[in-house]
Amino acid sequence: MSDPEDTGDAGTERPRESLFAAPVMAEQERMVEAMLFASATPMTARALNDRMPHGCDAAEALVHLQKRYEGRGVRVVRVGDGWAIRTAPDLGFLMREETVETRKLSRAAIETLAIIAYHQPVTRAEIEEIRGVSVSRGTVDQLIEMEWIRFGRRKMTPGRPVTFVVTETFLDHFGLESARDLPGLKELRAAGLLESRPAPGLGAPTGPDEDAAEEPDSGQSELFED
Amino acid sequence: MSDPEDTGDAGTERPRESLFAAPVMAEQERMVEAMLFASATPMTARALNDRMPHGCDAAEALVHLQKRYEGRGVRVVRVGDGWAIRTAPDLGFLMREETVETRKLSRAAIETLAIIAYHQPVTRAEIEEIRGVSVSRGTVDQLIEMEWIRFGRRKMTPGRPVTFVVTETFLDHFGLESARDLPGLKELRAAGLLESRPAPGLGAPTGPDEDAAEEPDSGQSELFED
Amino acid sequence: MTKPDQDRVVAHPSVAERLEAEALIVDVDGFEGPLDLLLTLSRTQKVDLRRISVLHLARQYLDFVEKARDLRIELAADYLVMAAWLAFLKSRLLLPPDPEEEGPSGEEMAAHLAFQLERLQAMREVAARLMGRDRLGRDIFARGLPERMERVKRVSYTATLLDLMQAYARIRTRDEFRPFVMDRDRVYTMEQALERMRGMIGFAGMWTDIASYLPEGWGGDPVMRRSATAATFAASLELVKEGRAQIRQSETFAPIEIRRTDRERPT
Repeated sequence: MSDPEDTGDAGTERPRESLFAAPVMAEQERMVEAMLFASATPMTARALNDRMPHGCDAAEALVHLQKRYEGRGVRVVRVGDGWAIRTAPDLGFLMREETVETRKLSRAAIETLAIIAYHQPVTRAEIEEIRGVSVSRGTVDQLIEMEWIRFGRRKMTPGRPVTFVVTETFLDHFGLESARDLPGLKELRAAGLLESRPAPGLGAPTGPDEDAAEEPDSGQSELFED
Repeated sequence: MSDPEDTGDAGTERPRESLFAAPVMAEQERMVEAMLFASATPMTARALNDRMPHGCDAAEALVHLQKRYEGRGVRVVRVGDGWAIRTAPDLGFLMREETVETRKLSRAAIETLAIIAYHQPVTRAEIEEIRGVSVSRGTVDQLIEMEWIRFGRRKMTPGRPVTFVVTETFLDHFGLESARDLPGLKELRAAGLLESRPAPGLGAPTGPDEDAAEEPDSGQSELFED
Repeated sequence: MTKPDQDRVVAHPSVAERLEAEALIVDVDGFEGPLDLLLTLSRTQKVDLRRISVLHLARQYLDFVEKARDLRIELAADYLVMAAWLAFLKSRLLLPPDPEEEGPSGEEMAAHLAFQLERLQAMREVAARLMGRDRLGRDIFARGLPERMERVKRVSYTATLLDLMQAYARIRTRDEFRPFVMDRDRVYTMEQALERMRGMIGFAGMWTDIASYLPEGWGGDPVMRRSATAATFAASLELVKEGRAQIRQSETFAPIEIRRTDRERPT
């Protein structure tokens, strides 16, 4: 039952006097370990003892076991009157499995975002005017939550409406130095993006950087004229 | 164990992670320990790795962990592709309360299960040929319901019959690392009893479906060939 | 049960074996098919299955079937099929091989039957070994209190620069060709043109290019010019229909000219 190695330590503590000597402590520790592991509820020392052969001392075995698990991935902990094996608190993060599902932004969101990027700083009313439909609160909230847009300065117009601007995170995500690097209408058209359907062979559009380099003043200034 | 080399490796693979070196192996071992303790079902090294920080090597940590638990009350065991912690078999007597009553299997079900395990992937016709009687639907259904068998790939023989194979739950239940470790497998193979021998012309009549006799080579080899 | 020794399953000195043979008949339902029955019968030979006398086994089986018939026990069809096959096998084993005859020899057939029996026996043995292993939930235990692995699902939205530009392009394109939205500022209606021309036509005694009737400010922007031209032309036709004006075009693509009808003068 017991390993010869185990008998070394524990054997000195409890010499085997009789035929019915209790198992050596190392063996008792194994038993407690197995029971705590398999039990669906915390177990008291008494309950452990009841299952073990006569002469065993579950309380002592628990002390050894607890020490053995110190600093391990799981610990032997007291739960009320009983004992249980639990994950070490610092490893709780492993018990959470975070799955990230990537979804495309909705059409409404991407359009709103595009308008903010091209027209910033822009008020909600202006976005609605350009899109021709009202902008839902959820769409704006989503973009703010994604940290792609934020509130800009209020407009100095009646009502002092808030404006929206794009963020650093936005520029980062789209690989832009500034919102000015966004291609203007001319480039969009040159890239075939102004056709209602982009040509099937259309690869990546000409990078905004190149475009911007050729026509430094294109883009927003042109677009802002209305 | 706690190697700076590890960090080096991980660093070159994932340049962006270089600031965050993989945890030392002792720490990885703790993580694997915590996750295996927390799960009632086996987990693959891959699943473990997925939860661990970048650059970790669950497979290596598992080797260390398995060694650490040698001779203890619980063990780290391999179950098919997965790993699990299970109580040591010699301590089963302590767990009478946790004992789960397994449904009594009929003789037909036990034989069918053994045939599937040793001959997998095996078709229903082959099972019938070996047992000499038709396999009742209920028997197969019961084994599938217990999650001990499942459908395997179809045989590339006329009619493309479905095959049955045993599951990881089966391996877990019977304490097998893999189907290669089935008791007596080697002897059976050496005795030629796992070959599907076509009946010479007029074979002894067997199960209702005799198409099995046409099968040139039976499964076994596929799974157990080394 | 206690039938006298007129059994044909003779040559069994032991009472126990005789009883066993009896039991076979009574308990025919307990067999899992003919192969199982054959395997049970073969045990009476007390030899390794590899050295079994198939001929003897065939006789035992045929005796069994005979008995069942005597006792009016209805045997399932597959038992009878096996009986017919064994009878055939028996004859093949007993008669000297006919060189003319095709097909497998009696020995080959017997060997295969022995193989089948051995295989079935082997499967039974390993099944027993399998069931006797330390089993999960009986001898080996899993964690009694598995901790819940929490699954947190996070949705991350993404878009590419292409998406962004296409979206913007879509919006701008909508502005440029708005076929269904009447853009009142930039459309000159026929009603507007007619009203304007009604006021002016009375003074047009000379042929005049209808382009000169375009309202002020509508000549520059091509969209507006087109709209105004179309409206003015339509209004001119309307005036002609009313009999208040005449219209002409000297040649294809030449300017369209209009003047008031002379008939109006007398009025």
